[in-house]
Amino acid sequence: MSAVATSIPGPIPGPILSLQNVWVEYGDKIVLEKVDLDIAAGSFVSIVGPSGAGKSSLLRIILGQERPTRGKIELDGAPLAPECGPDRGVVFQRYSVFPHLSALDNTVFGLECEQAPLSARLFGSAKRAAKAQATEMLAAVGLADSMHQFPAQLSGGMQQRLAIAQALIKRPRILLLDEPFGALDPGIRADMHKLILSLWRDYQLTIIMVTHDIREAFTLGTRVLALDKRRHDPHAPHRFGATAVYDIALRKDPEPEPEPEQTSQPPSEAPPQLQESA
Amino acid sequence: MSAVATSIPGPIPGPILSLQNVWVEYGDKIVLEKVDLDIAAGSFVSIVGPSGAGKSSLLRIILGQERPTRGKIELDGAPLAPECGPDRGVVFQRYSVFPHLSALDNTVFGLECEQAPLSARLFGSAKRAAKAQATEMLAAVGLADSMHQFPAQLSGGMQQRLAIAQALIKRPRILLLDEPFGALDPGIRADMHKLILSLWRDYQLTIIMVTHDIREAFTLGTRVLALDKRRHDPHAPHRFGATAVYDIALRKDPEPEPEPEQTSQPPSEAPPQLQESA
Amino acid sequence: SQGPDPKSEPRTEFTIGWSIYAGWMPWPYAQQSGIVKKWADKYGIEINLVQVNDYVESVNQYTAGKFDGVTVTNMDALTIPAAGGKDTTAIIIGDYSNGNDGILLKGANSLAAIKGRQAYLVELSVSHYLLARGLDKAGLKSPDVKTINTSDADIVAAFGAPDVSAAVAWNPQLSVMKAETGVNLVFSSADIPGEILDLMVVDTATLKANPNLAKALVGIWYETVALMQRQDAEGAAARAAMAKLSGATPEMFDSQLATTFLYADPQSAVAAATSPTLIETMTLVRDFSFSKGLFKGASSADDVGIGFPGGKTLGDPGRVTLRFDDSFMKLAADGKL
Amino acid sequence: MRWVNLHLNRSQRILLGALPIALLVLVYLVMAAQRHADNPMDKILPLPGAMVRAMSALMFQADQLTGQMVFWVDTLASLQRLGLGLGIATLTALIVGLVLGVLPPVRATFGPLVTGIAVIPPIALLPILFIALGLGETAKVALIVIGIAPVMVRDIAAHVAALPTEQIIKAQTLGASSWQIMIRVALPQAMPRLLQTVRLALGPAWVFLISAEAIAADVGLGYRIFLVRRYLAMDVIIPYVAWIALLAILMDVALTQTSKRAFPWAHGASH
Amino acid sequence: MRWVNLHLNRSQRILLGALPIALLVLVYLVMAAQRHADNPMDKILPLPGAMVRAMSALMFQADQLTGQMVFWVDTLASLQRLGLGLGIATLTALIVGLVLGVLPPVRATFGPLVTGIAVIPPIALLPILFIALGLGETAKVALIVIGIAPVMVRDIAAHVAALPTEQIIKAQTLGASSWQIMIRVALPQAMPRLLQTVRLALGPAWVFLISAEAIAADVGLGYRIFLVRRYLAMDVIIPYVAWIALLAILMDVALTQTSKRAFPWAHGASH
Ligand SMILES: Nc1ncnc2c1ncn2[C@@H]1O[C@H](COP(=O)(O)OP(=O)(O)OP(=O)(O)O)[C@@H](O)[C@H]1O
Ligand SMILES: Nc1ncnc2c1ncn2[C@@H]1O[C@H](COP(=O)(O)OP(=O)(O)OP(=O)(O)O)[C@@H](O)[C@H]1O
Ligand SMILES: [Mg+2]
Ligand SMILES: [Mg+2]
Repeated sequence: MSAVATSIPGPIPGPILSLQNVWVEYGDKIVLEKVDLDIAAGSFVSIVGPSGAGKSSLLRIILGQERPTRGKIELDGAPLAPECGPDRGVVFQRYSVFPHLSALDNTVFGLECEQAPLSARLFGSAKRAAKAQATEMLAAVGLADSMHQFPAQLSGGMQQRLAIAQALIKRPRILLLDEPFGALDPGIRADMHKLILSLWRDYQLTIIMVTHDIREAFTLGTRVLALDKRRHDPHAPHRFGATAVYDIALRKDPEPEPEPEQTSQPPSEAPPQLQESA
Repeated sequence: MSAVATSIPGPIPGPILSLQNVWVEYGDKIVLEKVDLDIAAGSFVSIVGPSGAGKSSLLRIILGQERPTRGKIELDGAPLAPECGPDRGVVFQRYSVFPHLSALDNTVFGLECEQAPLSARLFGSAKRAAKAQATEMLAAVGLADSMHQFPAQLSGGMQQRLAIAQALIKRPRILLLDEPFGALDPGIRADMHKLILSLWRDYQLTIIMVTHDIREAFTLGTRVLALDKRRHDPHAPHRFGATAVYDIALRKDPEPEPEPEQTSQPPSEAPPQLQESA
Repeated sequence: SQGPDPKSEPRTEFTIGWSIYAGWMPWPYAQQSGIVKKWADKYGIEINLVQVNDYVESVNQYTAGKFDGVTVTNMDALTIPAAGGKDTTAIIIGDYSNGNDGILLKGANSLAAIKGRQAYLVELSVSHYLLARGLDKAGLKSPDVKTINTSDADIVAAFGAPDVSAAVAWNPQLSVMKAETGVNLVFSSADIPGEILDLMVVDTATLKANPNLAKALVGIWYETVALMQRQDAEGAAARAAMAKLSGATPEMFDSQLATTFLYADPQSAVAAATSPTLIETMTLVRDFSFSKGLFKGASSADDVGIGFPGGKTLGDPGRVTLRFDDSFMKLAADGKL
Repeated sequence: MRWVNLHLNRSQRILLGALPIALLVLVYLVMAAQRHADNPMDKILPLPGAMVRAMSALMFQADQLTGQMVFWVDTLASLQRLGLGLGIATLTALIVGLVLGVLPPVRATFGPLVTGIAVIPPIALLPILFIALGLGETAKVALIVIGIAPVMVRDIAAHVAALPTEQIIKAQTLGASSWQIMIRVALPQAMPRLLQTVRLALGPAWVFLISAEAIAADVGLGYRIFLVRRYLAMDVIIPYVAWIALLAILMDVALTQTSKRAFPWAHGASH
Repeated sequence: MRWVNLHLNRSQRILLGALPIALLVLVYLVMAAQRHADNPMDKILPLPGAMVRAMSALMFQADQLTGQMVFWVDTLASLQRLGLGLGIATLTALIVGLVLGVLPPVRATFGPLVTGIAVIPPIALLPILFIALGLGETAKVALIVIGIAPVMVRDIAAHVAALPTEQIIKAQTLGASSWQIMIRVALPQAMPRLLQTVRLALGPAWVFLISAEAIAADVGLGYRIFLVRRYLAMDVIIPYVAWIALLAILMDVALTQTSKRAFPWAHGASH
C-alpha cells in the first residue's frame, strides 16, 4: 500500500487498532496478561516498562509476527491477519537491516517492492526518483556520507539509523518502533525526534514506540503506556504476566485529546522506575 | 588471571594503558586520527561522542581485537599483545552472549575456564561454588528468575544484563563497556550503576565505558572523554578521523584526581551534542 | 605387504580369489559343502576362498600379491599379471567357453551387419578378443566397428537402451540379453572353440615352495566337478546350489553350463594342456593383446614369454611369466592325490 | 495470506509430502503396465506382484546351504558397514573440522590437503585402496569414510570458522584458551551443523557403500543389487533400492529429531 | 599468542599448506622405490619416470587410430560433461532450494521427495536411467546432476529457511511479496552459500562423472582410468587422478575467489 494513498488529510476517527483480552505465553511462562487496548488513529503511543516486561512481545503481536495465545486484535475493526504488511512498519530492537544491501539499497528496497511487483527493481527515471528519495531520507538520518557502505561497515548507531530510514521511507499507517533511538547520541537523537515528529504530523501516522527514556516518552507521545506486572508471586515469577498498569493521555499538537485518564491503579503503586525517572 | 589475585589494595600508580599517536583506518577511511591517551589504573573513563565517531573502534583496539593502523599501545608499560585475555573484560555494543549456553552457564563459563584448564568444566563442590557465585551475580543484574533460559528466550535488555554479568564475574583489571546500559529501563539502569560502582571500588577495576547518556557519563566516570572529528572536509568526509576533543577529569571517591584539565579546544567549539545534553 | 619374498617360503595358509562365472562356481560350492576343508586338511594347509564381485579387481588383487591364486581367463592371465611381470602358473584348465561369450545384434542376423555400428563391450577383455576374431572371420577390419567400453555389471541394462544395437558379452549377461525380442546371437565362442580358457592360476614362487597348495586345489576341483556332473539328485542339488550362489535360477545356470565345455576329467584337461593347439591359441591371444597395447612398453609380442608343458615356450624364453603346468592335473588323472 | 507465512501443521505436512511420492508411484505403475502390455516378459519395470514374489523369497525363505534369510543378512551387513563408515566419518569431521575451523595455523597447514583429498574421486583409486586395505570390511568402510569425510570436514571447518568473531573474542576475555574455545564454544555450536552434515552425507554414504559392495563383497544390499543386475532382475533391485531409501529416510528423520531435542537453542525461533 | 589468534600471511599459508602434500609425495616415492627394489616390474606404485613416460605418450603422441592426443581429448570430454552437470545442478539447487526454503507449503510438498531422491543411490537404478535417457552424453550428465543436485538443493533450502525471521518480517513490512522476498532477500543471500555448496559438491561430481564414464564411454578421464585398470596401469591412473585433483582444486580456488569478489558483504569481518 502506498504511503501517499494513506495520507488522508485529518485524523481517522475511531480506534485504528484494538486489543481485547490479549494474552501472550511462552510455554508455561505468561508474558502478557489480559491486555485491553484501543489505539486511536494518528496517535503517538509511547510504551515504557521494565526490561523483560513484554514490550517487544506486544509489538510483535501487533506487527503480526506472532499470534497472541488468547484474545482478539482488530485493525480498522477487522480481525488482524496473522501476517505483516506494508501498512505496518517496524524498527526492531536489535537493529536488523539486510546485510547484503548497501545503505542506499536497503533504503530503496521498500520503494522498489512497491513500484516493481515483478522484478522488485527499478530502472531509468523511476530508479533515479527512488534513489533521490532514499538519499534524502538517508541525509535526514545523517547517513549521507555512508550511503554506499554495507551494514557490516557501519557503526551500531549508524545501523540503527539505517533501520529507521528504511522504515520511515514507506510511511506506513502504523509504525512500530522498539527502542529506536537507544543507540544514538543526544545530538543525533534530537534530530531523529524532529524527523519522526514531522513525518508523524505530515502523514498522519500512528506510531507505537517502546523507549526506556521517560522524557522521550513524554516529549514525543500523545499517550504513554506503562507495561508491568500487576501481581507478583515470588515463588513462581513466571505465573503472572504484565499488562498496562499506567495509561496516560497527553494533550498534543495534531489533535486535541480528551483529558488524561488513568487506569484503576492508584498513583502510589506506580512502578518504581516511573517514579524514579519521571 | 584470577580476579582475586589482581585485587591489590590501593590504586596502581602510573598509566595502566597508554595510547600513543594511534590511527585506525578502514581502507581509505580514517576513523581515528592521532589519538594520544594515558589511562591511570583505577580510573573510570566515560567516552562520549556522536554516532560513528569511532568509540567502538577505540575499544576494539584496546581490547586487542583489532590492531591500529599506526601508533603504539602499551599496557603496564609493555606493548599490548594483539590478542585479548582475561585481564580485559568486555561488554559489546551489540550484546553477544553464547547462544548455546543457558544464562547460568554463560555466567559460569568464565569461572570454569579459569579453574579447569583442561576440561573447562567444574564438578562437585567447585561447581557448586561457581554456580553460587554466578547465581549471585545473575541476581545482582536481576536475572535470578531466568537463570535456566537460553539467550534466545530472553528479552533484549535481559541479554544485555546477561552480558554484563558474564563480564563482571571475572573482575578483569580493565573492563571495556560499549553502551552497556543502553537497552535498560531507568530503574534497572540505576541498579546497574550501583553494581558497577561497587565492583569498581571493591576490586580497583579500570573501566572504560562508552555511553550516550551524558548524565551517566558524568555520574559514573572519573574522567569524561569526548571523541569527535576536529576537522571536517564536506567533500571528502572520510579523510579526517576523530580524536579526543574533550578530556575532562572529575574528582571522585576512590582516589583524588588532579584538577580537571581540558584539551586545547576552547569550550565554544565543543560538539553540539555535549552542549545540548550536559 | 611384499616383504623380502615370503612367497618362496613354505606356508600353511593361502588365499584364493574367485569371481562369479559359470565355469568357476564349483569353487564356492566346494567351500560351502566342506570339500575345500577336506582337501586342505589332507595336506595340512588352510585355504580361504574370497569372493570378489568385480572380476577385474580380483585379478588386480592377485597381481598386487593379495591372493596366492585366482580364477582367470587365459587372456587376462597373460595381459594382467604376466605382462606385469608377475610369474604366474596355470595349474588347472577348467573349461573353455563354448558359447558363453557372444556377439549380439539387434535387428540383424549376420555378423557382417555390425559394420558401422557401435559395439558395447568390456574393452581389452575376452569380449574384445572375441570381437576381433569375429571380425577377422567375417572379413571385416577393426575400424569398421566403434567400440564403447561398458562395465560388465551394466551391460545388460545398457543393451536395453534403445540407441544400443550391438554388444559383446559373456554369461550370465549374454543369456539375459539374448532373451530380449529382436536380438540375435551372430557370433559366439562356440565358433572359436578352445580359445577362451578359464583357468586357476597361482603365483609361481608360492607354487614352488608349496606344491601342496596346488595338489589340494586340483583335488578340490575334480571332486567338485565330478559331483556336479552327476545326473542324480545330488548332482542336481550341487548345481542348484551353484546357481543360487551365482544369483541365477537352476535352469539359467544349466543353460550356461551347456555353453561351457568343462574338462570334467583330469585326463582331458591334461590333453588340452599338452596339445599344440594351446600354443596356437596363445599365439592368437598374445598377438591380439600386443596389438591393443596391453604389453606395456614391450617392443614386440615376444617380450612376454609363455611356457608350456614339455618345456616349449612362446616368446622370449628368458622372460617367461605365464606357465601352463599340467603336472598337478596329471597327478589327479593318475589318482595320486 | 502470503505463501512465506503459510505454516502448515503436522498432518497437513504429511499429507502434502506424500502427494508427489504417491504420484510418482502411480506413474511407475502406469508405465510398468504399459510395458507389460507390449511385452509380458518385460524385466525393466516389473509389476508389484513380481516384486512381492521375488522379495518374499528373499525375506522369508531361508537359504538351504546357509540357513539365512538373504534379505535380512544383506541389510545387517550393509547397515553395519554404513554405521561404521558414517560413525568414523562423523567423528573425523567433528574433530578435524573443529581443529581446522578454530586454529588458523592448522587450517593453513592441512586445509589444502583436505581439499585435495575431498576432490580426488576415491573410486578412481580403488585398486590402491583395496591393495592397501585388503578386500575385507576395512576397505569397504574406508571407502565410505574417504568418500564422505572430507566434504564433512570442510563443511564443519567452514561453519566453525564463520562463528562470530565477537564470540571468540568474548571467550578469550573470559580466560578461555584455544583448547577451551574449541571444546566449550566451537564444539557445541558445531553439533547441530554436524547432524545436518551427516544428513546431507547419507546419500553419498549409500553410494559409496554400494560401490564398495559392488566390487568386493559376498553379502550386503549393494552386493545383491549388483549380483542380480547381471540378470536385470529389477524385481529385486527396485524393492532393494526402495528399502535403502526407506532406511535412509528413517535415519534422516531420526537425525532431525535428535538435533531438535538435543540442541533446542539452535532451532528455537529467534526474535 | 593463542593459536586461535595466529593469523598467517599469504606466503606462510602457502608454505605450510604445501608441507603435508610434499610429505605425502615423499612417502609415496619411498614406498614406490622400496617396491621396485623388491620387484623391478612392480605396477602398483610406479616410479615418476614410468609415469612421465606413460603420460608423455598420452599427452604428446597422437593415437594411431584416431589421430588425437588422448589425454587432451579425455580432459575436454570430461570437463564438458562435468561443466554441464555442475551447471544444471547448481541452477536446480538455486531455484528449487530457494523455493523450498522460502515457501513453507512448497517445502512441505516437495521436501520429502527431494530427501527421497537425495538418499536413493542413483547407480543402483542405472537400468531405469538408461531406458529413459539412453547411453549418450545425456545419461552421463544426468547421472552427475542426479548425484549431486539433491544434496545441494537441501543445503540451499536449509540455509534459506534459516535466514533470520526478522529479515523476512522486515521485508514484508516494506511491502515485499513472497516472490520479491525470494528474489531480493533470499536469492542474494543464498549466493555465497551456493558457491560454497558447489565447492563441496566438486568431489562428488567427479565421482559421479567417473562412474558414468566407467559405465559406458569411449573417451573421458574416467573412461581411461577404468580401461587401463584392466591391466593395472597405475602409471596412467595416478597421473590422471592427480590431474583431476589439480583441475578440481583450481575450480575450488576460482569459486572461493569469485565469492570473495562478488559478495564482499558475506566475507567481511563483522564486529
Ligand atoms: N569494517 C569496516 N569497514 C569500513 N568502515 C568501517 C568498518 N568498521 C567501522 N567502520 C567505520 O568506522 C566508523 C566508526 O565506527 P564505530 O563503530 O567505531 O563508531 P562508534 O563511535 O562506536 O559509533 P556508534 O555510537 O554508532 O556505535 C564508522 O563511520 C564506520 O562506518
Ligand atoms: N521464545 C521465548 N521463550 C520463552 N520466553 C520468552 C521467549 N521470548 C520472550 N520471552 C520472555 O518474554 C518476556 C518478555 O520479553 P520481551 O522481549 O517482550 O521484553 P521487553 O519488555 O521487550 O524487554 P526489554 O526492555 O528488555 O527489551 C521475557 O521475560 C522473556 O524472557
Ligand atoms: Mg524488548
Ligand atoms: Mg559503537
